[in-house]
Amino acid sequence: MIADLVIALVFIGYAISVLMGFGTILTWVERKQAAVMSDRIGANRAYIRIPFTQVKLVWLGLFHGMADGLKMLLKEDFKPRTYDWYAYAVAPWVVFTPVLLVFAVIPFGGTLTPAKLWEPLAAVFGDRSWPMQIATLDAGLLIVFAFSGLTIIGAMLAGWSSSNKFSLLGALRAGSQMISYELVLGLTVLGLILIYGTVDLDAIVRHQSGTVLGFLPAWGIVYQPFAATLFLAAAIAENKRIPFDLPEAESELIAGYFTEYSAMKMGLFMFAEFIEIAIIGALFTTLFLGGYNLPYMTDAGFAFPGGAAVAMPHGAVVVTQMGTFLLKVFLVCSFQILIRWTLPRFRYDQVLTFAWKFMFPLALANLVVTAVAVWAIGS
Amino acid sequence: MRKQYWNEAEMGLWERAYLPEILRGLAITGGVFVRNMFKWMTGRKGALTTYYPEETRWDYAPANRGKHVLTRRADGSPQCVACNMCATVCPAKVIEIEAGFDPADEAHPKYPVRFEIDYSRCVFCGLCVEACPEDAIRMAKEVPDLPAHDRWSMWLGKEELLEWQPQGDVAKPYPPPPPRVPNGDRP
Amino acid sequence: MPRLTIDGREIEAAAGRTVMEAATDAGIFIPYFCWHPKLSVPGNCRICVVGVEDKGGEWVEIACNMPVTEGMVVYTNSEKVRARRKATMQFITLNHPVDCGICDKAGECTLQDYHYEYNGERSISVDAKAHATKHYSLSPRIVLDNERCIQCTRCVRFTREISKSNGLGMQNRADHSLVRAVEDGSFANDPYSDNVIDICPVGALLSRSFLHKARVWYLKPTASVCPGCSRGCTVNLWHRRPEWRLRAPGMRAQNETIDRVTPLENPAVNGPWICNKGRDIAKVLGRARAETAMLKGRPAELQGAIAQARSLIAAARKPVAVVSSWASNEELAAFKAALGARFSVLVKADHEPEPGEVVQDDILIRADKNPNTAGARALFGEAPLALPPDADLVLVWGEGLDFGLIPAGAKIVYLNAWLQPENGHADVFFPTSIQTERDGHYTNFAGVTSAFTQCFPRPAGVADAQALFAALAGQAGGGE
Amino acid sequence: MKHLIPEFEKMKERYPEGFESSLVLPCLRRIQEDRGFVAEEDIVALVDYLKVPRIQVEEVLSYYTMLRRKPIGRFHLQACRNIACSMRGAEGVIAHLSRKLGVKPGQTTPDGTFTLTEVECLGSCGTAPVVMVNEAYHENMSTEKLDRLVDELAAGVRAGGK
Amino acid sequence: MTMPGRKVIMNFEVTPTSHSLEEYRARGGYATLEKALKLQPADITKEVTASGLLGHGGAAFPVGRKWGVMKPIPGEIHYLCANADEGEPGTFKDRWILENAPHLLVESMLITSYALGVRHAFVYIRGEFDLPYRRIQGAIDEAYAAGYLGKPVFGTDFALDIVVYRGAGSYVCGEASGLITSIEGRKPYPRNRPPRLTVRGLYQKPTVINNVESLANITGIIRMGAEEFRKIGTAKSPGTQLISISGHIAKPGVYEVEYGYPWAKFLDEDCGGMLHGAKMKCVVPGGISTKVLTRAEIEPLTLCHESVNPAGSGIGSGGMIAIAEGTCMVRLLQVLLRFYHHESCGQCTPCREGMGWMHRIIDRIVEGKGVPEDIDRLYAISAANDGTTICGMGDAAGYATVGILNKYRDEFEYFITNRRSKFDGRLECLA
Repeated sequence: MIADLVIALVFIGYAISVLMGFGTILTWVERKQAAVMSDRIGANRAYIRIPFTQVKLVWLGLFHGMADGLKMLLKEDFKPRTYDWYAYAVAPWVVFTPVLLVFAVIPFGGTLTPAKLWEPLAAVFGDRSWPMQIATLDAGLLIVFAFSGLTIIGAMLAGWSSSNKFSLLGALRAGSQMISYELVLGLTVLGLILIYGTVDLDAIVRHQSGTVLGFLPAWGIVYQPFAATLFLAAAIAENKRIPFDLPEAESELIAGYFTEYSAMKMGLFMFAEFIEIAIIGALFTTLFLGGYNLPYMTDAGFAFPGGAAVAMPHGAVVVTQMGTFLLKVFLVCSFQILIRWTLPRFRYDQVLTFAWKFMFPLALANLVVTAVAVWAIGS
Repeated sequence: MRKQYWNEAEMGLWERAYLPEILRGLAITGGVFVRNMFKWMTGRKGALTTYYPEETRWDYAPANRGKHVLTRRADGSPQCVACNMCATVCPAKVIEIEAGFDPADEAHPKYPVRFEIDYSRCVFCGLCVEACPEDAIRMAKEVPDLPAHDRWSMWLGKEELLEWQPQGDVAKPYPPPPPRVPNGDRP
Repeated sequence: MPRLTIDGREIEAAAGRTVMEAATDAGIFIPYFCWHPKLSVPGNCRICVVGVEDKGGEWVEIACNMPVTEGMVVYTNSEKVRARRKATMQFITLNHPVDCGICDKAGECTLQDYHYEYNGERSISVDAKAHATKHYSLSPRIVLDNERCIQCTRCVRFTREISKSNGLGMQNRADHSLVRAVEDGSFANDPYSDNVIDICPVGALLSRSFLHKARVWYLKPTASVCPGCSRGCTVNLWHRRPEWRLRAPGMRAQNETIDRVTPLENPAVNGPWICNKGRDIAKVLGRARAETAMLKGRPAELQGAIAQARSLIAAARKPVAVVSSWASNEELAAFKAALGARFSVLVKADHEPEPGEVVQDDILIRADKNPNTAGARALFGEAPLALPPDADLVLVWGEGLDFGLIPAGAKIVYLNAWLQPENGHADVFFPTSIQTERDGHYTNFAGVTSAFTQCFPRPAGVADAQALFAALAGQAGGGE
Repeated sequence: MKHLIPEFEKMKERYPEGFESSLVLPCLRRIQEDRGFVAEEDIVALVDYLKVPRIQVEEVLSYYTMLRRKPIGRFHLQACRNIACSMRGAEGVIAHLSRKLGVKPGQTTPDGTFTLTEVECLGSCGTAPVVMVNEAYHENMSTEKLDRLVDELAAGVRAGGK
Repeated sequence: MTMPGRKVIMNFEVTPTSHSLEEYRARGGYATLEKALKLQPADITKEVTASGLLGHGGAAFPVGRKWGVMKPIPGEIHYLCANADEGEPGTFKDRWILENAPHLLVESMLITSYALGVRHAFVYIRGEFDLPYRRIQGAIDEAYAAGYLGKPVFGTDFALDIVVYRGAGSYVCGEASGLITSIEGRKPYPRNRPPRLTVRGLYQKPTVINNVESLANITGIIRMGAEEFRKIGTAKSPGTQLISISGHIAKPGVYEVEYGYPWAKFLDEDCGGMLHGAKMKCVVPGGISTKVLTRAEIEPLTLCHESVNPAGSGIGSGGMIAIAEGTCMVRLLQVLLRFYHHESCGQCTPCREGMGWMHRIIDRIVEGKGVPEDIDRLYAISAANDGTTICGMGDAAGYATVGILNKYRDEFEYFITNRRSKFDGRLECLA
């Protein structure tokens, strides 16, 4: 029991630091990547001076994130004169917390056997193994949808409680957009569930560890490329980022539902957005990119097609798997940023039309085709 | 009925399929990203922007209107004769000149005691340069470190304008005065 | 009266008048440099040529020396005239340095105007310009630039015909003639010498005090009256235009100074001239100002001082007022209306002639160095300035009264604009506005009333005398 | 100048009443004959005597070429350079004089004996070229005559005679 | 100089003493004065008017008309000035009268003063003239001593004072109004007309100013009578003209020429032709302010106003200058313009600036730095000076310049193009 608790705490600590780290680093990546994409340098002004010297550490502008955080913390917290200050105060947290919670069900590695890492640990942990996942739940994917659906409430609360027309309109937009794409999101994932026959994310990942046709990794994206595309698009829309960032529209609605938020409250919204990028990355990785799997890799080491195999110690396997997961997540995040700085945004009507008239039918079609295929192959 | 615009894009099927075009766009921006990233990683500069002010551009257009320079005569005194033409023509009225009188210098008896430009209001239009009859004020193509912490420190005075010489010496070779036709003035 | 036709307009002019005078009277403009309505006609600039139609066709001659004759037909802008004027402008600018950039006259220079109007072209000369003395000190007040001089001799004639100092002359001959001051220095002692600066049609004669101080288009003239003596010459006070105010740090004060003083032509008083003292009146008006009310030398709020003065006035048995001869008619009238009945009123001279000053002459300068003695005496009588020994309250208005004359023990209420030691000796002291800070009228020795106009805002803390008297009277009247 | 006042008084008699101003020029000429030039004290005295504005005297002095306010050499050689004289060789005459005296036109020899001046027409065109020595015309000059003239004058000075 | 034709002035033999009162009286001097004093003043004016005498100062204004303007007003002061300020280069005829016939002038001035009601007369003599001054001053002193001047003469109540006023070196004093300004003791600034000097002249009083030669003719006119005088010369130019000839001529000097005398003959025979037998290039007819005439042009002309004026020039002051072939006209004009620049009084703009300008231009041309436009500039300046100046000096310089430019433009163009003179810059006539 103690061992379970320790492991859970370690995992939770790891998850939080990963998410926070991603949230922080993505602000920097977003800036820098955008700059590099557009032939610029990007943020590079914030520095830390080594005390009593003139040496200034710039470090490629990494400290901008820190400066942002400090700024948000120190700024005056303007509050609108609202009748619903409780909702106003709680809304950022309602947005922020579910985003963090989603990560609880996502496997960020294979199995961890502490005794294999270091002998003395066997005293505490025995030779038990734990899947590297905070909550090993059979309903994993459902939990994901359940929590991510909560952020809509946060956005609506924020918009409503700000007692500002722009905020309310922004919140309405956010709400309708998120609900619409939530649907698409769900439908796209249904195909995978049909194939893998489970909603347990760990099981889904393990399903993806093999190969297909002898050489292709058995990733979701190989089985469901179409669904992968739709999923990513819908997820971005869910996160309200370009090209679907209609809830925030400076020229029409200022900052949308969080117009009236300032200082760290506003920071929470922003932070939630960046963490959500990471969450989307993690989900996409888990569902379509094989999670922590590297192609041809097993819990014991590599087994290449053609019989060659490389055995690895457990510690190396664990680290490789965790690293693989993080790398995949990072790449997906980076891809999202690439999309954000590439595509022009939609008009608001187009956003909804796109969801209901284009993606929804496509997702349905994909589901039907998948169902037929699974039925045919299975029978 | 939807309004037809004269510049409405004509899209073929491929373009209307959306996804390929998106991929093409991503390929373009991604290509730029990869190329620039490669440059950065190999120690080159993958950006057009400059690290201002540590790094200033060397390729300002020659016609760029940067900060003002007061030119000097060969002896180092300002070329300016304090005629106030620049101050008069200035649309933002940012130039203030106080004239002095030096009867000893027969060729240039009027000189600026005070020549100040308020850069907090200057619009860098260059009319002062056009108006100057003496080629005493120019605008260097370089842009200097102008920002300041309060508006009063954005008044730059004669000394600063004279000494700021990004292109080195702006002393103008001044032709020798024409031979003086003797007159009946008593010696 | 001969009738003549100028540019197709038939006009009538008195016999003996010249074409120039007739045209000027009729509002037809003929250009001129050397001609001046108040001076003799030398006819040397040759710019005022007009065409006269004759049997033999049109011939050109200078208008300033041409008497009108019956049936004369004059053209001021014919082909021939234009050609002549252009040629003359070419001559005039031949050796003129055209250094308008550093010339204080630029902007109000006849030569500039005419150049645009009648020439507008570059010089056809390719030879180097003849040089002459660039800065010749004509007197301690005036600098002469011989290169700019077009030798119209207006200045020379002014010293011969108006100021009669014979201070200037043309020396040498041909194109190296030079205006020079007489060597015994009598020009420096000419109290009207600065008028030559105004009548100089170009920038040859420059005032040392105004030298390079400002371009004239930065300045604005405000009609005013010279307070230097009881002649009350009308003058223009030139000060910075609001749109050209200086903004640089430390330059604000310059926006509210009188940069120069020029005569404002007034046939009834001074004609087109004023004396040098009038030119320097900024020195008098620019002295340090008193800006806070005081009670026995201690700074006080204006309202408190008014209350104190009211109680003093109410308590006085024999109040005497000594009014200023620098006060405007409006202020004097306000005093009379408000407090005239309560006080016995005497008029004092604020300023006495200073050592070295020309006390009086037969041109303009008057012995009484106060602008409004006549106005004050008209209201308060001619009584000599003798304070009754039993006066127990003396209201002194303006500077120049020896406080030793005030009976010991008498309370003193003092109104003065300047920062002076007496201010602290008064029981109640009020700082008042000066001429440039208010509108008003002065009446000169001959009874001619001239108006002056406000140039600058009244400094904070300085009282308006008219309002002050009303305020003092409110309580004083009520107390009785 | 004071000692000349009786002479001026006599001169005045010839003039009509009110012609004091006219006497400026004759008086200045007389003063210059007396002193060789017109000094500051002469101007002051003349102004005082004639009661004319001083500026008039100064103007006249600066205008007329024959009047001067600075002393010059004992012999004033004025060589005409106008048209008729030039056509008969005045330029050579002046150049020769200049060489012989070692001074440029307008200058005085270091010993103060000669001052060489170029002047415009002296009204002796028929007998050109002409050189005026103080008041006297020397006409039809040639190089030889010039040499002789200058030598004679110089000899006279050396002998101490007039 | 001997010269065919009738004489009015040079009608006696010049000897070292011929200028004295004694010899003048012996020649019949002052007899005419006695005769004149018996006439009414108005009759004298009438006689002079009838004689058709033209002024000899240069403008050829009829003397009678000038006198006629000045009506003698009793009680009003009038002045007479004899203009002996002979400053025009090439002119030295008055000097001859002053040196050799001073009493003729004195007598003439007495007659004129009587005619015009003048009590005070002036002889304004140029400052450089020393001998002429001593001669005229001597003659006046003699006349005072003899009682012709200073007190009533010949039993009438007419008395005259003559003052010899010496200039001090200024060409402008030869201009009538400049002259009177100079007599007033000021700078000789010419005055604007109107008012005319005969209305407001010296000290604002009516003043008549006549050339010495014009005045010298008066005695002759009164002596012989107007009718007789008119027989001399031509119908339109009665009398004689003193011609002072100089330049490249064999026999320079003063000649009295009867109007209507053939010009070419005068030059070739009476004056002995050109110096060193050179060919004649042109001639300045009457002082440098008249336009030059080429040899070919003067061939058909006679020496009288009606003949010379149509040729575009004038007899002027009779100061003739003969110019031989091979003389550089550019240098010649330089000398002239230098003179005009030096002598401009500086009062009015066109002359003050124009003279210096023209001088600078011609100096530049002679230095070899001329540009083709300079010729146009000289023309333009001359044109701008024509009739725009207070006195005639601006016109005079313009005439001289235009006269030479019109006829010798090629020399100027040659000089400007080749940067050197066509004739080595020569002014002298080489043997």
